[in-house]
Amino acid sequence: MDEHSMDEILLRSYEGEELQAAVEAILFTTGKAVETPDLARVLHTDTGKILEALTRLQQLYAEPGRGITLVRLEDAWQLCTKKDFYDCLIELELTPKKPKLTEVQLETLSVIAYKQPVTKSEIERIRGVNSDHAVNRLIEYGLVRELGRAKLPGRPILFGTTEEFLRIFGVSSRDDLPDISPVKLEDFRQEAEKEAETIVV
Amino acid sequence: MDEHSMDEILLRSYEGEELQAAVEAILFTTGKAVETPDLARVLHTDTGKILEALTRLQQLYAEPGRGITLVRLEDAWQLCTKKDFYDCLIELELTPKKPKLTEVQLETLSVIAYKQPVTKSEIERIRGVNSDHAVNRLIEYGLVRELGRAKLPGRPILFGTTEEFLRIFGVSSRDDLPDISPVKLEDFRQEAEKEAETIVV
Amino acid sequence: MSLEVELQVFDGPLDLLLQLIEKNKINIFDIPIVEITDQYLSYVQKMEEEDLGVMSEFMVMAATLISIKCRMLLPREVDEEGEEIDPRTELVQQLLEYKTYKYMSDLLRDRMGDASRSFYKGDSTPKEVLSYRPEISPEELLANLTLEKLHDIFHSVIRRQEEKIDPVRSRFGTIEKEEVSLDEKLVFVGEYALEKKAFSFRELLLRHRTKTQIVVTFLAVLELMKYGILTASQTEDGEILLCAVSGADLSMIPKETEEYGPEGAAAERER
Repeated sequence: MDEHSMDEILLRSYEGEELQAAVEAILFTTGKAVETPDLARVLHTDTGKILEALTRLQQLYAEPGRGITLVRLEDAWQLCTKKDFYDCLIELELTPKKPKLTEVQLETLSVIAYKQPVTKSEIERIRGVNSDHAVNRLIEYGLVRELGRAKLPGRPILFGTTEEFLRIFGVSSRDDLPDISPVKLEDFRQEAEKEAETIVV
Repeated sequence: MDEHSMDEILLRSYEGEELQAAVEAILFTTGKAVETPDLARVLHTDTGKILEALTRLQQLYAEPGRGITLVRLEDAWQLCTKKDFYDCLIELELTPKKPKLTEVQLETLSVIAYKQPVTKSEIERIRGVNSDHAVNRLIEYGLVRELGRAKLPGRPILFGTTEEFLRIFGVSSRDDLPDISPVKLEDFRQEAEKEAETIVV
Repeated sequence: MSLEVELQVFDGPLDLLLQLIEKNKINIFDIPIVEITDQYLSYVQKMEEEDLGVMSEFMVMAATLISIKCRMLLPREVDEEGEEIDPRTELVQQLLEYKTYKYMSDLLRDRMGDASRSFYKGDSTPKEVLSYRPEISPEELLANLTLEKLHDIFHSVIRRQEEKIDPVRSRFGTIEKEEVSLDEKLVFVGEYALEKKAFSFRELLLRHRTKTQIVVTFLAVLELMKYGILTASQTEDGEILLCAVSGADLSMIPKETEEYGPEGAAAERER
């Protein structure tokens, strides 16, 4: 194999339409989620310009004649097909990646998603039941990862969700998860009270 | 979860802009060359309409802000990156982010180094969490390798460090790694027992 | 309030409790603890006892319910502001928190179904471009790692593992189902009380390490108080003092108590 080196490559920065085209080329070829700073580094420009190009591409794909769309996953970007074409794609005998999650796994995942970074014992406290097995499966599926160690006795492992989690659940960032708030709890409280009123105690 | 079977799907034909978008979605996902008759079959239309859609797509991609192009190979069609952007793809390969061992990988590596030959489930038992991903990465990095199979149910794979690993550390065998003394282990055990006693009450 | 609970699988004690509450259309803030405890115990009784790990978690909740039930019968404690403390408060908070996450997991499931209608594309980087990919050098990866550091890391992993193992449980090869008879425990605690005259509850529990043992001992103390053999008082530092009633003897214990265990819980309830 011939040794390639950096200086063989024309080090130039891309701009305007060309930058937009280069971004599309990279996202299309790799097929993966690429982070904004990586795009900026490779294309010798700043993240501001990259974000502009990505926004323009997003607008282009939003047109009716287009079958692909650009999704954001935290600070990374990835191309995928629009949901509307699911039927014709599975007719092509393609199957989307779709992990089958059990109730227990889904419950555990929702605790991790909303409480991250969270330790196993905190998950166990909320669920009232040992959750080791579920956590391990979720790690195996690439939906959950270790974030580090908590500064607590025994330095327990902290868990959080992955980029794959965002992809599978179609959210751009953890902040876009359906709201969990004291409001939800208040709803439950009112519901329960209303129910109780209808019952003669 | 929802098992779609062929007859559940609305067998409809795509037309106009929607047909064009569906063709793009198919070509994008497969990444391969797809033949005109196949596209017509899947989209329940005739090859004439398919060719029209492909031509419109080709015109779209010819615009300056686009990084992908639609190529024709006999009667098949494939999306690919425009040649102009090869340089930035090469640069993406050439300047990958410096790989660094994560905390998880370091922990896993230390367990493998000291416990080798060791199975994945033993690593999991020691770390308290699924470590498959970390083990796979370490293999990829050439620091860990498979040593054979354990004579245990299911004949699990045994892992150990590579010669490269030993060479970098300037040790000739795993026995030369610094010791964890049995005395230390006994200390831990006693500490843990003392703690447990205070918890029981 | 009677209810047939089908033997379905519950994800845990909170899940079971929540479903009982929903089926009974109970206000979660005003759980009729006696009924719910009865229903909970009768469900647990019918549970398959294959997985002792899971079973024990259901038993812990059973003990919690029984303890709340007992506290409901005693005069209410008051907090610093003189407000009565509802013994159910903590359980209600836990149930609400659990219910919230369960609800969120349903929302997530919907999202997952929707998102799975998008398709992604594999890597199609041309071979020629791939040939530029530099190999990962192990030297570079290990540049900041020394043998000492590797040793320290392993050290801390092992240390954490040791800390995690419960030394009591780790001595057992297999966990056998523990038969704890309330009768025996009554006699044991009764004799202990008559001999010692006065002792702390903590001191009594020191001899019992497993959850079931502790729960049954606690029940035995309550029974002995009921029969007028023991009295309880609390010192200023929170210690619970148990004293044998002078002139009491074990013949004051009625004879019909049944065996206590997961099954015995129901028998206990019926009295």
